[in-house]
Amino acid sequence: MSFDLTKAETPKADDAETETAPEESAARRGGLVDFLSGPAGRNLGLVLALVLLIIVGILTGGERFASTDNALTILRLGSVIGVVSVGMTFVIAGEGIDLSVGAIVALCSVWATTIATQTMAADYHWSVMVFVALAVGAGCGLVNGVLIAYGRIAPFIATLAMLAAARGLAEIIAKRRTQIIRERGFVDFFGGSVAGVPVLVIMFAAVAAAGWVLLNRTTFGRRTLAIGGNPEAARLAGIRVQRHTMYLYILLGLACGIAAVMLMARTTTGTSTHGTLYELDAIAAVVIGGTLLSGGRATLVGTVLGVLIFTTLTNVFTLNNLDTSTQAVAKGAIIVAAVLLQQRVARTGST
Amino acid sequence: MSFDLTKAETPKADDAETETAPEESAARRGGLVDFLSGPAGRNLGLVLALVLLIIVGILTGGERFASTDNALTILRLGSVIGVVSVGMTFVIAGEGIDLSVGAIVALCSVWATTIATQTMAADYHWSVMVFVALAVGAGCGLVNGVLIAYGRIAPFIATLAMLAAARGLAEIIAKRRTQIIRERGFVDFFGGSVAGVPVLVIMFAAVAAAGWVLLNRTTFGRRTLAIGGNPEAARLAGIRVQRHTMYLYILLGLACGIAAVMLMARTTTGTSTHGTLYELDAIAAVVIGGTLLSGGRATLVGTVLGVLIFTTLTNVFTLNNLDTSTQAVAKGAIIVAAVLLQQRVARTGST
Amino acid sequence: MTDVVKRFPGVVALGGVDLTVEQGEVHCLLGQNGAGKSTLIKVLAGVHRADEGTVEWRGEAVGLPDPQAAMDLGIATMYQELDLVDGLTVAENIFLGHEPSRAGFSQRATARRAAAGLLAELGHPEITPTTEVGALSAAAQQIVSMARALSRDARLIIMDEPSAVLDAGEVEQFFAVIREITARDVAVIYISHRLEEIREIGDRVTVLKDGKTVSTAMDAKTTSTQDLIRLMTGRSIEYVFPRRSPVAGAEPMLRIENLSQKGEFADISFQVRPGEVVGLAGLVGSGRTEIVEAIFGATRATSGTVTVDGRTVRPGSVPAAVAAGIGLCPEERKSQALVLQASLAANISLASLAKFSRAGLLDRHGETRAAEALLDSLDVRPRGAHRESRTLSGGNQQKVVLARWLLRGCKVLLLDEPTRGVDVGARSEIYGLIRELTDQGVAVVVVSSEIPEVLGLSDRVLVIADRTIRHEGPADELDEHAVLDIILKGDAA
Amino acid sequence: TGNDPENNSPAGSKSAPKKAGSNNDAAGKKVTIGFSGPAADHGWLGAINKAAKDAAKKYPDVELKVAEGTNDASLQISQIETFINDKVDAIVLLPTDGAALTEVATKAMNAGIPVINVDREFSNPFAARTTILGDNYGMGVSAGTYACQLVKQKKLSNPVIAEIAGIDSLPLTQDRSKGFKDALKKCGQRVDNRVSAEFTVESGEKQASNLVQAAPKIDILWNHDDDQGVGVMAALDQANRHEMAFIGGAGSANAMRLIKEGKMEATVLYPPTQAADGIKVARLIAQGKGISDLAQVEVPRRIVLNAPVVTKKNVDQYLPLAFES
Ligand SMILES: Nc1ncnc2c1ncn2[C@@H]1O[C@H](COP(=O)(O)OP(=O)(O)OP(=O)(O)O)[C@@H](O)[C@H]1O
Ligand SMILES: Nc1ncnc2c1ncn2[C@@H]1O[C@H](COP(=O)(O)OP(=O)(O)OP(=O)(O)O)[C@@H](O)[C@H]1O
Ligand SMILES: [Mg+2]
Ligand SMILES: [Mg+2]
Repeated sequence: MSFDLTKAETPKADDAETETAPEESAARRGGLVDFLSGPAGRNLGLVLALVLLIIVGILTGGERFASTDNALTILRLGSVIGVVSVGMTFVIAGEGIDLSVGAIVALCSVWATTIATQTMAADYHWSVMVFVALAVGAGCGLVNGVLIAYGRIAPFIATLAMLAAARGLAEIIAKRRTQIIRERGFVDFFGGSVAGVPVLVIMFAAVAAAGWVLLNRTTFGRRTLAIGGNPEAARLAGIRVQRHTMYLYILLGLACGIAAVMLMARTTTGTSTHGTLYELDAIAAVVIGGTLLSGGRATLVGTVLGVLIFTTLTNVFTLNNLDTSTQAVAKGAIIVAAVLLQQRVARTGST
Repeated sequence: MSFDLTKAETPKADDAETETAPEESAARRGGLVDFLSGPAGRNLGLVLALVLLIIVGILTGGERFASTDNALTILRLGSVIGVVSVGMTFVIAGEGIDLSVGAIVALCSVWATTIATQTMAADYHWSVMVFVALAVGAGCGLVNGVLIAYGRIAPFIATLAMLAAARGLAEIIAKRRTQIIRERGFVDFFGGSVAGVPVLVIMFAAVAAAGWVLLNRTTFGRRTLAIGGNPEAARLAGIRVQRHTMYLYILLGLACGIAAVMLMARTTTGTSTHGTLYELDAIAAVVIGGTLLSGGRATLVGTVLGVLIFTTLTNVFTLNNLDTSTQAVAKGAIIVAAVLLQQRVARTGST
Repeated sequence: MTDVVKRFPGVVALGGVDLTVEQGEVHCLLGQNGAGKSTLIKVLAGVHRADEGTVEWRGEAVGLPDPQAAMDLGIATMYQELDLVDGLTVAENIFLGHEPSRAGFSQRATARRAAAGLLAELGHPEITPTTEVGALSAAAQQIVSMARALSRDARLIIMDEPSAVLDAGEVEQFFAVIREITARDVAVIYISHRLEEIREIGDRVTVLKDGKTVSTAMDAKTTSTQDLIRLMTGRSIEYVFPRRSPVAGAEPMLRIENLSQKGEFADISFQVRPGEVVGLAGLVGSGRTEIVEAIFGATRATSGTVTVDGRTVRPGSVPAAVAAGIGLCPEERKSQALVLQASLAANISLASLAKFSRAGLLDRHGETRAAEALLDSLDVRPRGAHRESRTLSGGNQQKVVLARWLLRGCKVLLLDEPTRGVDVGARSEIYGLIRELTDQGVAVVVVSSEIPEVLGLSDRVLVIADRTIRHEGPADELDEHAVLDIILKGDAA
Repeated sequence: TGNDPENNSPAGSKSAPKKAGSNNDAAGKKVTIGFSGPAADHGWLGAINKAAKDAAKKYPDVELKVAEGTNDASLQISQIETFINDKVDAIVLLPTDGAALTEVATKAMNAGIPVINVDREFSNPFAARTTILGDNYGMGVSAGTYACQLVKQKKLSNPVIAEIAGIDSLPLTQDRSKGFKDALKKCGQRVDNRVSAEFTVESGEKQASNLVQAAPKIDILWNHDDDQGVGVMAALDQANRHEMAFIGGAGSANAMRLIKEGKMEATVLYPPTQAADGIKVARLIAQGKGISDLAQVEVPRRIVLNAPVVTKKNVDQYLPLAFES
């Protein structure tokens, strides 16, 4: 069960808390203390890794790295995969996995940019395209959810099937063409900025914040963790595990829809090649962030940090004009180093 | 009886057996009966799926599908990914995962075909190349194993790092060129046939058989399943869990080395693009075969059937001239159908 | 409930059970391991669907399709297997499934306050509602389970072996709570293998045997122990400890010197001679588990040595300890001892695989034969070495763990709570088994929270309190009160 | 001019090409052609596949078998083996990796099935009956030469030249980059910033966003592929960086429209009609015909396509040929 996992990660930290402040009443502990002693503490290692990366960026890139423009570039880059990762955090927290996110993003982007949709968008409003993307995403998520929760197909297999099917369907619909968005209103809205902050970044921040609240402050989030940690116990507690599991995949499907909208705005296109390898990127960000693949423990702050680490890494690489092969080797080494660092910090913090 | 195959699917069979013939002594139960009442029974659903696929192949392809040549083509194709899948079965049985298999195959193939290696092979014997491929595979597996078992990095993350690093290294070594094998002895040996059966197919069969014995008939296999099922219990029973986990990754690395040799023989090249997406293919074959991603239960017969199903599917598609996108959609639908069929069969069999 | 039948593949877990529970009573359910008690209450709680039979609730027939339906009726359940989610906090676990919330947002402060209140009511204000449950000891988790059942405002609370992980003091406290809730006309179904408890708290008793009711609604106070045991087991068992045989004055088999572990225990030294049983008595949380785990090398002691048969054991290594001849039956069967989806044979042979290995190949017939023999001699039910250990009842699982070390053949056997959740019949069998082992010269260390058991079983007793040894002496010089006195006051007053 | 692949209009166009005294397009013996190419995971390969299929559709005497597009050499080998088992009349093969498919192509040739090698060349000339190549090195040279012209024209003293390559591990990318580098060397220039994308719109956007941060000012930018160029253009728009001369590659209709609008400087053609030409040539070989405008009786062994530069001046001439990606 998840028993061992609890202990493996941070039992000590928890004990310490219990032991040093046993009489501190629950009610007295404010939200802030709670917050700091929770995710933030555990994410210290990640923050450190990110800071190190930023230092390397400044040392090697100087001005070019440390500019506002570059920071916004990193954030914009991270925002699309970030939204997917937020959704992925929920599915993984509920002991699932979704390999089809990239394919769903592709299908959403294609469906929302067909001539039919664009014509309708031109006639009414560009929000039609947004609506189509979200609906398609939610629909794919629903199919995944039903197959997994009610069809009892292993998530890995069900979403692998969706990966093949959704990308195939996207190709059929788009006839393998890149569909360019003619609707300038759409591109201008999502491509714009509010008070200097790109709309995409605002969307990512909003999704991440909403995700954090949903995970940590609602019954939905707690039940998700319960299902991920011990599905049998969750069932015994009267939670409708199947229905809830289905919701998780729909949620992720919706996140893919949002990501598709963002990607469409970024690239001004919809195509079946969008979202390639998002599944690996998103899962990697979530897992390096500290969410357990075996479910039951999840941190959204960690996920966001994970996304930022990966995007900053790419940015630093490009600034340094590294060739792709060296990048790949360095990336592998850095991932391992970051995780070891994170562990070391967690262990030191607890003694 | 092998304990992987003992229950989840058809507990009735076992119980009934126990109850109706409790006095039947263990010694009297022949190997064949054992075999049939075990894996074969449980893999019935998969066999059925494969048979259906073959029927479809015969109906649509007729002669062309049902020929010996075509059967050998399917088997030859399946043998490379099949060897990787056999190794993957062990890692997954031990509650691990390895995303780096494709990259390791690429690195092995590149390292074994460098000018230096080929010169040495020309001077001594082509088996130098085989040795190099196996050694590189085992080395990569060792790194994975040490990081996971002793470094306590989550398998997903450690092997993701290896995926990036090994492919990057392969590109650097090969300078992104495709390295052609000049050593005809190598190509002729592995590309040849014995009594009409291609050497590659024989190798796959041998690896699968050895894997089956290792998993079901040795203490190594027992320990693997125990670790996958409950690592803490295995530890408290005196099993060296860390060391054993490391062995599992080395084993898979070796399998990747063998696969690289086979792929080199098939393509007469070593290149950094070999083995692309093998990780997904291998995991899919293992999981659809009935091995649990959560560890502790594994079936090698299932894995082999999984590999055959996927390769036959591709073959039938090619014969039927389906367009690629439609193929992808059909593939998704067929995967889901196969799993649902498998479940249905298992359920019917048990009542 | 009338004529309830529940079949599992190959097993008829319930073959026609009748049970009537009145308002405000404590109805005890007795039966051997595997008799079907847990299955019965799971049917009642909506976890399993009965194949046959009817359930009436306040005079009306009801269907119980899922746990929610049972909870809606007012049936709350504390399951035998701890049913908590480790990653969630105490408060979150207590209110899981019925969180105080407004528009989907959980009101965490409210939940924490309510949880703190419930825990205080149960006499355990020291359990903080914000602690993660996975970090709590088994006893504390049981209290959380109880708080959760209470939080449901139920009319009937089912308790499946709640006292198994509690010590004497805590059981008392627990009973006080039960008395309080039954006074409010809430009914309780209480399952336990400890007959003394039944006498103390129970009103009426129903006995199950092999999935059938053999006798129902007997008076809990007056029915004689002999009768109860006979109804449960079909034979009479002398519910006594086997006689001790004199220990030869040989060299100690196990010698512990100055064993310490930072933050857990300090300065533990004792010896066990071949054929001797040494008991560790103490309250839950006194650190006994940590001591035996350190001896076994499962955790690394900060200082001190462990010597077996004159040879020092490499510290912090389980394989070294096993090679030296030490065996451990850990405290938590499911998470620490058993590979649940593996067969009994595989579980039994797990520590002795080398025995069945011929050039790496596994002698499966030999393995099965050895396992069958042990299962027979331990009377594990249902039969069959190839059965998945998951499907066995708790007591039978414990026997399987013992069988593992019997097969291995140990010089030193460490038993952490060996009879937790084990029925009277099996219990006396285990006692007998321990004596058989000592007769063969094995040195045994027993940890148990039941003081009478420690006293009855051991030759010598170590009383552990405040994470160190407070008293050492022959078992027949102590009684339960003396031990409690030592623990509480630091000496045998 | 009949069916000379070099000057043929895109195979996708509706009307059959006008002929000058050739009867090559007249229905002949029924032939089965197997086609196998890499996964159509980007626009240019999508266009390749489509053009091939459309070309086959025009001939009632051609039955085309298309194998699942794949980037796995091993899988592609099995597809060719299937074609051999199937005894098709000719195979058109766009290999994922030329060297890796050489062995099986030789096997097909030995079995008497002519193999038409498209775009990525085999390591052994005897593995193919005819080889049709786009000129990747030449493409780089064209782009580099054009860049040199620009440097001279605009009198740039110390220009920043950037390159957005395609998938770096493909030989064709390396050839393009090498050609670019060699041509630049001739006028004393070199590539200052280089990133590689994956031929997809998304990767183009991503790499370009990072690139414009890495280089605060760019004078000339060569992007290998016009489909990924859509993303590059989006990134440039987003960053409001249009100071550079933006040169594309492949020659998609999108790119040519941008050239017409003046948003792009030029693009280097890399026609996606090679596979379509391959089909046509395969048909001719299988039917024992030659190329009608040539004096030879047989189809030549090697056809290398040209890589011209399309600029605002000549874009109208090329736009009708361009592929929609
Ligand atoms: N999920 C299951 N699958 C198959 N058999 C089961 C399952 N659960 C219980 N059984 C079987 O049903 C019978 C009754 O088990 P149950 O757990 O109800 O016993 P119990 O009386 O609670 O025993 P204990 O006192 O040891 O807890 C046993 O034979 C057990 O092996
Ligand atoms: N997983 C854990 N994390 C943190 N503290 C723990 C954990 N398990 C136990 N403890 C604490 O360690 C101490 C020893 O607990 P433990 O239950 O192991 O003692 P014990 O003497 O073996 O008791 P018993 O065997 O009767 O349950 C207690 O204070 C307990 O609360
Ligand atoms: Mg029970
Ligand atoms: Mg204990």
